[in-house]
Amino acid sequence: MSEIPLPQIAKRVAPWWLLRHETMLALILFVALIILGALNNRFLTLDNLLNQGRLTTEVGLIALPMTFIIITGGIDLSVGSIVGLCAILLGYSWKTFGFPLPLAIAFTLVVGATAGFFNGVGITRLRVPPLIMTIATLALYRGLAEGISQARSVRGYPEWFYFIGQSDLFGVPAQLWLLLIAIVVAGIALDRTTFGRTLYAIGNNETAARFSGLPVDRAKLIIYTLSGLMAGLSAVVLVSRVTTTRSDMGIGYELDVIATVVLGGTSIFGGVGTIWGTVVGLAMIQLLKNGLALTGVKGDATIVVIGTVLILSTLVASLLQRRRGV
Amino acid sequence: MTATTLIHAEASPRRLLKALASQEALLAIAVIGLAIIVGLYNPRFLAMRNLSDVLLGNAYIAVAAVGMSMVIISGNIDISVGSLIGVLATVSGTLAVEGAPIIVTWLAPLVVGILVMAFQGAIIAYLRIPAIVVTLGMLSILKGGLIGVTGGKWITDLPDSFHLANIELFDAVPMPVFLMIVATIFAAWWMRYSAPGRTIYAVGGNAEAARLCGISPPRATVMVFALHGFFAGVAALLYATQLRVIQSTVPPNLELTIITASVVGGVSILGGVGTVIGSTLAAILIAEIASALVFTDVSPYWIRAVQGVLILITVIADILRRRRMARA
Amino acid sequence: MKLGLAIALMSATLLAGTAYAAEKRWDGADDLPVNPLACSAGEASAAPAAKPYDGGQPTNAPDKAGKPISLVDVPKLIGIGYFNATTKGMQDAAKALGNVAAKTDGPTEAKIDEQIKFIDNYITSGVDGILFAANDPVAIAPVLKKALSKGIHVVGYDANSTPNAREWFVNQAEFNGIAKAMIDSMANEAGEDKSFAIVTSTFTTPNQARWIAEMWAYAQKCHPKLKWLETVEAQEDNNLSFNQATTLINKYGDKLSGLFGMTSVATPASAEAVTKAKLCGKVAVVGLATPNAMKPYVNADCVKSVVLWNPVDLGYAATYVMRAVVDGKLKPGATSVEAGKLGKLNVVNGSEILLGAPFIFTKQNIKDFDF
Amino acid sequence: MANDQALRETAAPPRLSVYNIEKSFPGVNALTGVSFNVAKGEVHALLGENGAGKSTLIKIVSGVFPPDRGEVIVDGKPVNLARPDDARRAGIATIYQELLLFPELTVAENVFMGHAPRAGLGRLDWRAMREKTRHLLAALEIHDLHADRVVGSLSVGNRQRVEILRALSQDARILIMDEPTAALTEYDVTRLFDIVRKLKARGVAVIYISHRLDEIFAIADRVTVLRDGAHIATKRVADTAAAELVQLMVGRKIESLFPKITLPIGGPVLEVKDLERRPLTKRISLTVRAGEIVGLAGLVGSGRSELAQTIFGVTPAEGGEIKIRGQAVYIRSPAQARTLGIAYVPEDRGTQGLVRPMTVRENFSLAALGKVAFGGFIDRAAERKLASDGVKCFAVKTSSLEQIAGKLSGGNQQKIVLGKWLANKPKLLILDEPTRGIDVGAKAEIHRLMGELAAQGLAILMISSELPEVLGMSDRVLVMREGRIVAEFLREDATQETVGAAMMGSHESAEKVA
Repeated sequence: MSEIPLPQIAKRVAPWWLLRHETMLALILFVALIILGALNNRFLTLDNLLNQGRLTTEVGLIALPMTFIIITGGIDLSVGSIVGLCAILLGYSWKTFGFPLPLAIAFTLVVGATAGFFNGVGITRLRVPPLIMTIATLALYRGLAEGISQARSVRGYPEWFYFIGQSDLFGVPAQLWLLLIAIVVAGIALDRTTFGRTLYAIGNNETAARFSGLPVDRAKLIIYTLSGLMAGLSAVVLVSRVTTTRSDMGIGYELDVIATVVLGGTSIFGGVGTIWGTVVGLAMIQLLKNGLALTGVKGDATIVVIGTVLILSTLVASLLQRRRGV
Repeated sequence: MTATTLIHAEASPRRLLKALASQEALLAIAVIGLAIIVGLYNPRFLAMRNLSDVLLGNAYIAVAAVGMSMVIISGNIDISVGSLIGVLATVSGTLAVEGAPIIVTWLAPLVVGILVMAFQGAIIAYLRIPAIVVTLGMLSILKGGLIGVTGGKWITDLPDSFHLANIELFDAVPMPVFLMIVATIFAAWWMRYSAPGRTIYAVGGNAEAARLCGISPPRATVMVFALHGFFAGVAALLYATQLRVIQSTVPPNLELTIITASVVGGVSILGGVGTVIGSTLAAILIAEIASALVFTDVSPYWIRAVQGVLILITVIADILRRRRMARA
Repeated sequence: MKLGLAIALMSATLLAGTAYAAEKRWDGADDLPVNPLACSAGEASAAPAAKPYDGGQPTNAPDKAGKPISLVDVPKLIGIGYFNATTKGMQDAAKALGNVAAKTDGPTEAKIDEQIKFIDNYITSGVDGILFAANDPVAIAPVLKKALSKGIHVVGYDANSTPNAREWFVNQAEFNGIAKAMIDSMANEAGEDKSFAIVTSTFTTPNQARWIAEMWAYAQKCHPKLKWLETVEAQEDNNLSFNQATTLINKYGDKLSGLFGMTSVATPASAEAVTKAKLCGKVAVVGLATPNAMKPYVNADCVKSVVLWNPVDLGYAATYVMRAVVDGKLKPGATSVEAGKLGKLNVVNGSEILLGAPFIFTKQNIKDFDF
Repeated sequence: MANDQALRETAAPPRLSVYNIEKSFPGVNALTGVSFNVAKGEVHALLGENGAGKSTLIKIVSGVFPPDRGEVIVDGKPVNLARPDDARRAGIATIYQELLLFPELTVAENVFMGHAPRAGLGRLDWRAMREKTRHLLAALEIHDLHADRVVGSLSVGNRQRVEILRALSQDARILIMDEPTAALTEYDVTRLFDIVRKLKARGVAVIYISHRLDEIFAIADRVTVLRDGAHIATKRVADTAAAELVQLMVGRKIESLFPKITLPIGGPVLEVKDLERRPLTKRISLTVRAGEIVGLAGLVGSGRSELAQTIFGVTPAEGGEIKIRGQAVYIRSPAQARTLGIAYVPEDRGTQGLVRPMTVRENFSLAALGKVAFGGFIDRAAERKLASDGVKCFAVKTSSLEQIAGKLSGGNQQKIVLGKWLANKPKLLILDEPTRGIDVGAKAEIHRLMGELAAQGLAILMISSELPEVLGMSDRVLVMREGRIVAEFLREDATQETVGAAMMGSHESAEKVA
C-alpha cells in the first residue's frame, strides 16, 4: 500500500537533481541499515522495524504538513506546543467536560486545526513572518496547555482507546496505518493535485503564483491549519500510546520535525521537496537512533551523529543543486 | 506629483525619527509602564533591590540577544546559541576547577565562542548552507558532545575569585548589569559608527547592492557570527559565574528565549532592520514580565500563557506599526 | 486589525481567568491519597495495613540464577549530579556482585517519550534486567509491561511506575517520610508560626508533586501554624531557580522566613539567592540536594540541614534487588531482602523496598560525602 | 571607422574607449565586436532596441562580467575589470535601471556605503558624511532631498539622485546611466537633464543608454546605435535626424516588422468607466473590442501597469466600474479575473510572469490547472499535451518539457508566459511590455501571434514603451500620463510625433483630450 505511490511521487515532481538527492539519501540509509544490521542481529528484524515505526508516528504525522509549509518557504515552530495543548484538551474534555471519548477526540482535532488556523490568519492576513508568528504561539499554546491542565494529568482511559497507540492491525502497529495513509494522501496531494502544484509555485515565486491566479493566501491558510490538525492527531496517538496526558507533551517536537523534513531534501528556502524525501528523512533519523542504540552507542553520541548527518546531507544536496546551476 | 514630492520631503525627517525610535520607545514605555502598574498592585516590586535583581538574573539573556540581533539583522539566524552557552559555561568552569588562572577562565569562553561561531558562519557563508540548518545540526552536536564529554557531572568547588557575576562595581552596580549595559552600548555604537558595523545592515538589507559597493557578504557573515560567538561567550560567563554550581548541561529552550528577545526588540527576521538597544529592552521586558506575574499573584499555572499573549501582542503591534509606516 | 482585537480580548479573558485560578493549591496536583506520619517520632506511625504484593511478573524469564546478567539503567535523564550518583552506586554494586554488568543510558532531557524510546530500544537489544526512574508513572507503564512480557526483569528506583508494570520499586524514602523531615526541619529552623515558599521543578513532576502533597498534609496535622505562601516552577534550571527564589525573597521581604527547594537544582540555587540577599539566618533554606552542591552554604551556616537519602546507596540497592530477583531470592510476598553492605532492607506497601529513613546532611557530616 | 571619426573630433585622448567587445551567452550572441569611445565632458548615447546589447555592453564596462574578447581603455590605459570594485577604482560608476540601494538606510549612508569618511579609531564620521552629502546636493542644486532621509521613503526620482550622488561621492569620471528615465515622471526627467548637464560641465564622461529619441536629441552629443549586438553607427547628434536613427535602430521599415492586418472589429469585451485606484489610476475610461488591439502608450510610471493590474484584480479598484462583455463585475483577485476570461502577461517576466525554477510543462499549465485537472487531480497526459501543444504553436526552443524554464532565453520565456495564459482560452488579453528585452526574432514571432489572436477575435490591450511597436500593432492608441488617459488616436493618425508629444505632455496633444 505504502510502496505504490512512492516511486510515482519521486518520479515527476522534482527536478532530477533533487530526485538524485533523495535516492542518494535512500542509498545512504540502505547502507547504514546493512552496516547496523551486521553489527547487531536484532536490528534488521521486522519486529524492531515495525516498532520503530510505532515510535516515530507522532513526528511523522507532523512532518507531512511541515513539508508542505517549508515547500512554500514558511515554517511552523508551534507544532510541539499544539501537541501539548491538544493532549491536555483531549483529557480535559473527556474527564472534566465529560465528553464521550470519540467526541473528545474530534474536539481535540478541531482545537488543533483552530490553533493552526490562527497561525495561518496571522501569516496571511497580518503578513507576520511565519517564524515570528509561530515563535509567539509556541509560547502561547504551551502556556494554555499548562494553564488549562493546572498541572494535572488525566489517566485511566477506556481500553479500546489504547488500540490506536499500542496494538497491531494485520501485524502492523495501528498508528502506523494512520501514518501510511497520511503519507499516501499527502504524497498524492503534493504530487498530483493542483493544490500541491500551487504550493510549489508559491515556494518558487509567490508573485508569479499570485499573477497566475493561484489562490496563494487560501493555500497558506490551509497548510497551517493542516499542520495544527495533524499535530492534534499526533497528540491523540501519543496519548493513546503513553496512556496519560501531560502539559509538557511534545516539547521540542518542532526541531525534530524540521530536522526530518530538511534532511529529506526539502529546501528551507522553499520551492523544492517531496513527501518521499521526508519519509526517507524520517526513517533515516529514527533508524539511525535505534540502530546506534542497539549497537551500544549512547544517546548523547547518537544526537551528535544526527546533527552531523543533517549538515552533511544538506551540503551534498546544495552542491548537487549548484552543479545543476539552478 | 511635484507638489507631493516636496510635501513628502517636508514630512519625512520627523517620520524617520519616529521610525528609528518607535519600537525602542514602545518597549521603554512598556518596561516603565509595567513597573508602575505592578508597583501600584504591590509596591515591593519597585524596590531598588528587586528591579536590580530582575536585571541581574537575566543580564546573560540580554547579552546573548545582542549577538543574536546582529545575526538576524545580517539576514541569518542561529538556534545553536543555547547549547553553545552551556558548553562555554562548562569550559570556563572546568578550567577554573582545574586551577587555571582566573583571567584564562574568563577569556576561554570568549575565544572558544568566537571560534565555534566563526566556524558555523564560514560553513553558512562559503558552503552556502542555510543558517537554520547548520545551527540546527550544531545544536544537537554541541548538546550531545557536552553530555558525552562531561557525563553531566556538576562542577562544584569553584574558587571564589571565579565568580565574576558577584563583583559589584562601586558596591552598587552588579557586574552582569554593567556588562549588559556596556555590551549593548558598545554594540549599538559599533553598529552605527563603524564601517563593518554598517555592513551588517547593508548585507542584511540588500546583499547584491552590498556586493556592488565592494562589500563581501560572506566575509560579513563570518564576522557577524564571530561577534555573536563573542557575546555568547560573555553570556556564558555570566551564566556560569552567577552560582556556585555549573550544571554542565544545556539550559532548556534558551535559544528560543534569546531569539524571542531579538524579535520582540523589533529586529526584522527578514534582515536589515533593528537595533540591539531594542533587543536588550525586550530582554528586560520579558524578564520583568516573568517577575511581575509572580508579584501580582497570577496563578503559576497561567504564567506562561500570559507571557505568550504579551509576546504575541508586542510582535503584532510591531508588524502593524511597520505596515502603517510603509503605507504612509 | 480584527486579529489584534481578538488577541486583546483573548489576553483579557486569560488575565481574568488567572484571577480565579490564583488560589494556591498544595495537593501536588495528583489525586492520590496522602498518609502523613505521626508528629513525634516516638508514637507509632499510622502504618497502613500491609498490602499484598501488587507488582507485575515477567513471563517465562530465562533462569539466570547465579549466572552473569547484563542490566541497563534508564534514569529520568542523564547528566545531572543526582543520577550520576545513583549510577556510581550501581557500578559499586556490580563490582561487589561480580556477575552483573550494568550500563546507564537515557534521554538528555527529562522527557517521557524520549525515555520510552530508550527502554524500548533496550528491550529489543535484549538485556536481562531494566532499572528505571520514571518521568511519568503512568506513561512509562506500557513499555515496562512490554519488557516484562519479553521475560525481562524490571525494577524501579527513585521514581515509581504503576505497580503492576514492574516487579519491585526501591523506595529511597517514603513520601511521607521526606515530608516529615522537611517540615520538621523547617519548623524548628524558621519557627512554628512562620511563613515559607517553595521552589519546585515543574508542577507535573510526580515525585515533587507527591512530596508537596504529603508536606501539606503533615503540616496541617503537626504544624498547623506554619504559613504556606506559594509555590513557583523553575524547571531543572539553575539560573531560573535562582531568579525565582530571588523574586520570592523580594516579594515577601520580612514575611518570608523559609524556602523549600524541592529538587537538587532548586535547593542550592535558593541558598545562593538567600546568600546574595544577605539573609542567611533570617531565611531558612531546607531542601533536597546533593552534598557537593550544598557544601559552601552549609559550611557558611547559611543552610543548616539538607534532606536526602544517599543516592549512591539507592543505585546500589536497586542493583542488589535486581540480582536477588533474578536469583529468585526475592519472590512476591517476601518481607525483606539482603542488599550487600546495606544489610537487610524491608518490603513495604506490597512491592516496594524501603531504603530507609531520609538522611539529613549537616555541617558535621556533609564533608564525608562526595557526590 | 566610427572610432577614427570620433578621435578626430575629440582632441584629448578619450576618457573611455572600448574596442571590439565580444560577448555571447548560451543561445544568444549578445555582442559582436562593438567599439566606441567617450570624451571628457561628453554625453554619449547608446541607442538600440531592447535586446540590442546595450545592457550587456555596460555590464561589461562596469565589471559585472568580463567580455569574451576585446578591451576597455580608460584615459589611454587598458584596464582589467574583473569585479565591480575594479570598475569603481577605475572611476567608472553605473546607475542601473533597478536601482541598487539600501532601503533601510539613510541617504548619506547609501551615498557613502563602502567608502565612508572615517574619524579616529576607524569610526565612521557621520557629521562629515552628512556634510559631504549636503555639499553634493548643493552642487547639483537638489534642495528637496535631506541627507538623513531613509531611502525607502523616497520617490523614484530622488532614489535615482541618490545613486548619482553615490557615483559623484567616489568622484567617478565616467558615469553610465542605463535607461535612467525609464521610471521617471516628466518633472523628474527634466531635473535629471539639468543634473546631467552639470556633470558635463564638471568634465564627467556620461554614457547614456536609452531608446527614447527625444531624450537623445535633448541631452546627447554623440550617439552610437547598436542592433542585434552589433555596432551599427556612431553619429554626432547634430548631424542626424530621428528618422535616420530609427532606420539604423530597427534596420528595416517599421511596417515590415509589425504584421497587424486590420480586421472587422467585434463587440466590446472590456468596458472600463471612471476606474479609480490611487495613486496612479485616476478616473480611467476605456473600451477594448473583440479582434481589436488597443495600444496603451506612455512613459513608465505613467500608471499603465497599475491600470492593468487593477483590471486584473491584483490591486482591486476603489471606484468606477468594469464590464466584461456587457456584464458589470467587481474583480477582487487574479483568480477571479482569470475565470472571467481575462489574461495578463505582466511586465516583469522574471518575478511576475514565470516561475523560473519550475519546468516548461509546469509553467505552461500554471494558469490553466483547472483545464488539465479533474476533481483537483492533475491529469498528467492532459498536462503534457497542453504543454507540448504550447511549445509547438509558440515555437518555444526547449530541449524538453522538463527543461527548467528559467534557463531558456528571454524570448522563449515570454512565449511560455504568453502561452500559459492562452491555454486558458481568454477573451481579453492584457500584454504589458510583451517584447521587452527579447531578441528581434522572437519579437517578430510574438507580434505575428498577436495578429493571429486578434484575428481569432481576442481583445488585446497592449502596454508598450516602444513607440514603433505601439504604432505598428495597434488599431487604436491610448496615451496615459500621470495616471490619466490624456489622448486617443486611431491607427491612421497615430505617429511618432503625435503620440510622443502626448506622452511627454506638450501642448498640441492636450487639445486631443476630449
